[in-house]
Amino acid sequence: GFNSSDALSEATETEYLRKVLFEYMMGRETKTMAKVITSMLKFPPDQVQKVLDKEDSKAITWLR
Amino acid sequence: GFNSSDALSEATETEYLRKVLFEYMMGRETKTMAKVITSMLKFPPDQVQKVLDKEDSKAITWLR
Amino acid sequence: MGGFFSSLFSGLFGTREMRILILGLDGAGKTTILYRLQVGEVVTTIPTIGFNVETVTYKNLKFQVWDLGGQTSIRPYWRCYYSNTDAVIYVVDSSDRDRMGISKSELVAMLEEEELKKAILVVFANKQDMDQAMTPAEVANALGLPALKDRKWQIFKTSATKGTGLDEAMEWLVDSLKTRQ
Amino acid sequence: MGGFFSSLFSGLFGTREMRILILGLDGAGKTTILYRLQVGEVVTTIPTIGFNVETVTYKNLKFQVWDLGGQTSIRPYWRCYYSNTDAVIYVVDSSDRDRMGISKSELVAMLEEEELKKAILVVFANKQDMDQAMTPAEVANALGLPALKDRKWQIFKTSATKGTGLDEAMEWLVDSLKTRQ
Ligand SMILES: Nc1nc2c(ncn2[C@@H]2O[C@H](COP(=O)(O)OP(=O)(O)OP(=O)(O)O)[C@@H](O)[C@H]2O)c(=O)[nH]1
Ligand SMILES: Nc1nc2c(ncn2[C@@H]2O[C@H](COP(=O)(O)OP(=O)(O)OP(=O)(O)O)[C@@H](O)[C@H]2O)c(=O)[nH]1
Ligand SMILES: [Mg+2]
Ligand SMILES: [Mg+2]
Repeated sequence: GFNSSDALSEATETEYLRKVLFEYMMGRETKTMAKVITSMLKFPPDQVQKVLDKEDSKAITWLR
Repeated sequence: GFNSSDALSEATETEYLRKVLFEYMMGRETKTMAKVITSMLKFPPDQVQKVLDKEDSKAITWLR
Repeated sequence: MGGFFSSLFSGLFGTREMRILILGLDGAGKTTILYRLQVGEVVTTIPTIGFNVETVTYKNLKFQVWDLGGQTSIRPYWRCYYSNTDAVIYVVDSSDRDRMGISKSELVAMLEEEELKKAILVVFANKQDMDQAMTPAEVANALGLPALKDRKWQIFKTSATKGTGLDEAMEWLVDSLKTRQ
Repeated sequence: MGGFFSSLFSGLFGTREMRILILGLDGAGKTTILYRLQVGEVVTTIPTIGFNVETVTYKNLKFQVWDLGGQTSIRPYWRCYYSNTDAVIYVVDSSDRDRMGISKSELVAMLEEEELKKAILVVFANKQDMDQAMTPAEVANALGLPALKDRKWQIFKTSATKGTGLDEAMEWLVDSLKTRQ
């Protein structure tokens, strides 16, 4: 996780987060990306739920 | 920055990032939040531009 | 015609909320001030890791007020919030003599930013209730305010916990915003 | 009636793309396989820190294929991608005897996830061109495949760089997806 003390794996995680965030911010597969982001940054469960609910409500707007 | 070796300020930065990301993901003041996120994670300039352009195009959709 | 359309526009969309940032070193009293202004009370604060943003109405003007965390490691991100800012409330702990120099450098760096070129500056020489507090004149000098060019600014002595000085400062700010070219 | 509406639905929206994940330890050959399948060529790869996602058409079926980076520190996030997955291509470097145990534990953990309960499993015993390569039967045993319950699975010997074995494996996968209840 992000509290790991291994500098190498931390650099890898930061690069991974950057990649996933970029995709999220460009609007691609946002629900999957949101899961990765909230998981990497250890969001508390209630915030994860709010973020995923928000993603679902976006999807419904598209279908209308 | 995120490569800082000071554990305390790193914990602060991670908490700050989490807060800003949550606001972004909930759709609040997304352009400002996008600036913070891309700055904290040191996105390359071309990606920052793409993200901010995307924010501007969202804003235009709202005005229509 | 321009007048007609612009008043139609503000009629439809309401007057634009003024955007105000509260900045200053950690522990200066920014969050205490924000909630003093909003709810008129002293709230218990913890260090702000992130920001608080509240709508404050003062003399029929609506402000969107941002209180940004002031710890060293997150200060570099203040600049991400500068766009479209009408005024900055810069808060100083007047009793923190050791860090007056750091407070000055952060202020100077901030004022150099293009996006804040037209922003009005109000300095709150806060914690005036404390024995060791520097006077507003001393704080002004320590921050280099007299040397500022092309900047509308003023300094006020305040105590956010006692609630003194805030009204006077906000009154000046509102007047300055209203009479801006 | 259900049939009418569902065929109307697929008529309007096109057949749903199948979602396939390519998983396995770092260096197993996942990215090489993805682009072999998509463009039919060996591309030069660097370790994937993130993912690649491509649309692959095979026998008139459209697949959205996700190739996820396999390094230790980012493996925990594989699970974020599991939802709605129709099949997993699990790639093993057959010459990497030392890490066969780690590869097994990752596979076992993956197959325990509820979201992958109905996913078909194809194991690619990759790098068969190498001298030290374990045989598909040896790899299957090392991974514990014969003991799997309630899982449609198959193993194939492949060499992503030489391009051998991939067609056979994909053919089996397509047939399995088509004949799924
Ligand atoms: N004596 C005195 N204490 C004050 C005054 N204003 C604020 N404080 C106290 O100073 C401490 C820090 O106040 P905050 O409002 O949290 O400071 P801040 O500027 O928001 O700090 P960060 O969020 O870390 O940037 C708190 O214990 C406040 O009660 C004041 O005018 N006088
Ligand atoms: N000899 C041999 N080398 C292969 C084969 N498949 C892939 N490689 C090589 O193995 C190395 C790693 O391949 P990648 O496709 O990048 O591995 P990966 O599984 O995507 O690794 P990560 O992205 O780190 O998870 C590359 O040098 C490939 O050329 C194969 O079948 N035989
Ligand atoms: Mg605060
Ligand atoms: Mg790869």
